[in-house]
Amino acid sequence: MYSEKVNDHFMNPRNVGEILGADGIGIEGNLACGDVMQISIQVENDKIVDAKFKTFGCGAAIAVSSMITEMVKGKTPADALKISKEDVVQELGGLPPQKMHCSNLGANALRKAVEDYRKKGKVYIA
Amino acid sequence: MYSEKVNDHFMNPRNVGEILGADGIGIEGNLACGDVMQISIQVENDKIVDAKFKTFGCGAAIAVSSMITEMVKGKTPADALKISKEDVVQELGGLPPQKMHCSNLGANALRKAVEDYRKKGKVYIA
Amino acid sequence: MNIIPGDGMRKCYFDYVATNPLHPEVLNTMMPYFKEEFGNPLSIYEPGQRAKKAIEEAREQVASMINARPSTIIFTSSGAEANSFALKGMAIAKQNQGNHVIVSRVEHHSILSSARFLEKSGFVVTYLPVDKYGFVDPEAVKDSITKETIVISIIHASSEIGTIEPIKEIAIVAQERNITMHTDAVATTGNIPIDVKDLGVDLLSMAAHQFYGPKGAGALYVKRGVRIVPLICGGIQEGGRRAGTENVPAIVGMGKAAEIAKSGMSRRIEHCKKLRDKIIEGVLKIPNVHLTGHHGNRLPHHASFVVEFIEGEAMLLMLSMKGIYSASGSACTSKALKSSPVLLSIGIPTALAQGSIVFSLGMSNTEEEVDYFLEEFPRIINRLREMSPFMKKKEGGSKCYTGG
Amino acid sequence: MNIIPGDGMRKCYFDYVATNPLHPEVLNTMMPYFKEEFGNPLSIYEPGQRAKKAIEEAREQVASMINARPSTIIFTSSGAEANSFALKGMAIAKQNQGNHVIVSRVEHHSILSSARFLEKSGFVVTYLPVDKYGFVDPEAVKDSITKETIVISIIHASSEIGTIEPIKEIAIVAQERNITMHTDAVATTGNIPIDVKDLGVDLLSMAAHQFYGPKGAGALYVKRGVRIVPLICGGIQEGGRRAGTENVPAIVGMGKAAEIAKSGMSRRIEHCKKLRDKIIEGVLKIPNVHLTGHHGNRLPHHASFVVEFIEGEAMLLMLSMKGIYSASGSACTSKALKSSPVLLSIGIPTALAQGSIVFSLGMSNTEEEVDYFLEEFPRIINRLREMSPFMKKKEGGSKCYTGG
Ligand SMILES: Cc1ncc(COP(=O)(O)O)c(C=O)c1O
Ligand SMILES: Cc1ncc(COP(=O)(O)O)c(C=O)c1O
Repeated sequence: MYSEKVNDHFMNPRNVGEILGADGIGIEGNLACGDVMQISIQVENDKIVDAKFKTFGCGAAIAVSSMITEMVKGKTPADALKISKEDVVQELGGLPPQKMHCSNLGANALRKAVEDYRKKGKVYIA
Repeated sequence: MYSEKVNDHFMNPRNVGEILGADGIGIEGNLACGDVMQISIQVENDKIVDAKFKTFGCGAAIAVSSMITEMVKGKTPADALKISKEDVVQELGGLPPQKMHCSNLGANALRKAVEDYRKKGKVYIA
Repeated sequence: MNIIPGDGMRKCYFDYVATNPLHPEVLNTMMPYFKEEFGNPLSIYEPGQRAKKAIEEAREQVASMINARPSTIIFTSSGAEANSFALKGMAIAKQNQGNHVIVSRVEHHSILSSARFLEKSGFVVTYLPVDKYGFVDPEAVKDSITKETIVISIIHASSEIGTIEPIKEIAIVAQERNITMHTDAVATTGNIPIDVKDLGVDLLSMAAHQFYGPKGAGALYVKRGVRIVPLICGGIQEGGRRAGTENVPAIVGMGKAAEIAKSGMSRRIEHCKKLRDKIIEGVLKIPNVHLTGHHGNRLPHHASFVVEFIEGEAMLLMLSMKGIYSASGSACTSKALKSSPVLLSIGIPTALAQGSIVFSLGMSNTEEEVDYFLEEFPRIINRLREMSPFMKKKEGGSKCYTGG
Repeated sequence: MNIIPGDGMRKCYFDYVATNPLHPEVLNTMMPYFKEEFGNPLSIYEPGQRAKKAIEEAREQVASMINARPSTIIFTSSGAEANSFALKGMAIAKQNQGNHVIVSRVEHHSILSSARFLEKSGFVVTYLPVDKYGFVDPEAVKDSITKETIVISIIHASSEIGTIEPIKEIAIVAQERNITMHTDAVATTGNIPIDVKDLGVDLLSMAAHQFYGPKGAGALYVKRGVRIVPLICGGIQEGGRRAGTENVPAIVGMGKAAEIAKSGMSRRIEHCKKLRDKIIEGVLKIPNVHLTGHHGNRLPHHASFVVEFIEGEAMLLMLSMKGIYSASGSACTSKALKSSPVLLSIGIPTALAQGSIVFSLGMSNTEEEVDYFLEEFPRIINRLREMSPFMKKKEGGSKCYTGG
């Protein structure tokens, strides 16, 4: 059903966990729909130096979380916001049609984490 | 579909034809329903000494005609009238349910032949 | 070629319209799905996904045979299911737009009976007459259309008389008026080239066992954007349009059969046509025998006749005793004990319709078989005519046959 | 026993409710009908009649499994077809007597969706609630009956929660009021003893692929004298009640599977029950995992759970990577992306329903497989819980599960 890349990120997820004292945290999704994603980021010198996730959801949701936390590391918060759901899907080698909403969740959780970080005041306007 | 006896009487029908100057002729059935049977008999000394048939119809109709002309030979006209459709079916080793009406045709054609014979005046009241 | 086992007697299977033997390659393709590949296509783990993939491949094969997109193919269990699904599903989907349905008098039972179901549900059905060859006139279709007309269903070819209908012309009439058009192509698909885009129909029924595929697999083509209400409800199989655990081996077999039919079609047609023409020529030499359906515009593997003075089942039986297997539309062979409405619709009187006999051919048949048949058949007709009470009265000429 | 091919990794097929592998003896019985015995059962010549005979023998075998007369068995292509046929066919046959239909909230999609079709056609449907085990209360059935009630359809056992319904008690209620009673016994037939006379139902659905028979064969039992309107119209097959060229090999296979199921039932039940109980005992040792359905009164081969804090599809996938194949009623595994109505109906909150997982067993499964599974499953749950944002907050106790 899933691409090899998805299966790999699902079975060996990168960046599982929660950053203690994170600079930004974003949560997206709701239980009724089946998926909830939490992404926490740590920012230093306008660079996202660490990102972690905790996800309740299906294989695609977990793979998306793993992939997006990988993709975001090393990026500026501003560039992180430019990561689209399509980018994530492409990096994962595609997702089944009924699982495309999971990629949406990932991008949204990341956006919320960045917004949370900016709200907290450590913002560098790009 | 048919018993061996039916197949035999169909493939090797006895008494096919028409008795020239028959003492009695009976015709039963109609074309729309698919079967028409004609039985002619020859009577001597209150005994049916010969019987022949011509039949337009399915395998069962032909087998019934063949069998009933066999059964009737040697009988008195009165006894011939006692041959029921059930007797014919039994002699044939059974007929499929949707073919039972063929046995009816046979008994009726024979009855008409006997009635025709009686009408012609050669009657011996039994 | 003896495809039927038996007592060593020659067997000529001349009843391909009843059903086809399975192509050995088709069976080979099916076999793994009876064994280790038994997963349910809905299951998300590997064995389920492999079954799913096999079904989707079959869908592509079937679609390719009729020049359609894979997503337009809904698998069913038979031609009759495809027909019931099509007629009822279209009519119910469009019941807000009108209540009038048009079919012809040469439709298969599964269409006629579905039409009767619709009548009981408040729809109005026109049963279009046909000419002596069985042709539906596109002009008559046009004339029978009312403001209420929502659906037209005309058979592509009847397996009783073989005549191929002018579906393309009728579809143009339907299209111009936004009426959904279905054709029952069960007898034609896999046997003659079909291109749904060229035909112009919205829906088309087919059955695998009519082109060397397995029993238990049929399909309905439904053009993109055409709405249909499910017949078998529930579930998400077949895009939510046909529920039930998929018959994976049969579907896989239908796909393979479609692929083989497509690539081998012209060879098959040539083979069958030659034998068919030989049968027609030979049989018409027998006095008081008439071809039914059209001479030229008919199924390439199909020869049908009415024989005067005798009855169809008796012919069938005598032929079968000689190892020759055929079909008849006589009342005696129908379990309903009624003459075939198709034969009556082309103007054959009831009595003569009793003498119906149909020979249909396939790749197993040979010229030698036809020779053998042409030797036996006149004898059989003679034997039966000798038993017929009508023979002497009408010898030398047909009194009751008025058809083509 | 490895019934699934692969990379040499151990494979545990724990998804028998999805579909069964074919019993090898069943396949052997089917094979001739894919080869030389390809005749159409309607044909009156020998090869056709042999096919006919084979079907009638299968009918006897299926009838015997449920203690019915052969003439009460109508073959279909699937359980879903039998269900659609039953519900629509009964309701339409009795529409002059009333318009009210009663079903439960734990029905299969094919019943629920047919019920919705009937609602659109003007019928009124009551969807009966169930208790936390999934039981329908016969008293509630009685209370919901109106003067308009014509049909009751209650599932024998749901493949999602395994609970076996009190059909006999409900059938008594129906019988007393002359209401036609159907049960969807697709998940039970061939797996537990069924006697239609004892159950007292008028109609009963089954599917061969649920008892080691082939896909593509199901059946509907219709008690003598009960009228039903055909779903697949036309033709004279199946006593005029289901048209379409019969899928002879599949029907023959269903017959053989029924015969084997009948003779081997107690052995099968014993085998599965032992493994099932071991699974239930082992899985319930994991914290925050709950059995769904009833403990005692459930399918002998069925163990179903909800696991807190994690989602079903993720469990399925991780299990499948370990070669363990199972099912889930989570929203993510359904193509509709909605939680299983059956789980919601037994009072499980949406969030917890996401953690649904179902294991179902068969003759291929062994104690070693269950041991292997019981080793792997807690690890998988742990891994997923480590990823779960809910874990730390709720550790040590269920906050949201209120069911049984
Ligand atoms: C209780 C129940 N009813 C109906 C069905 C549908 O049967 P099928 O998939 O054979 O159409 C199933 C499917 O397994 C089932 O479990
Ligand atoms: C023209 C036509 N339509 C429909 C059918 C029904 O198909 P099936 O027997 O596969 O249900 C047939 C049967 O051969 C047919 O010839």
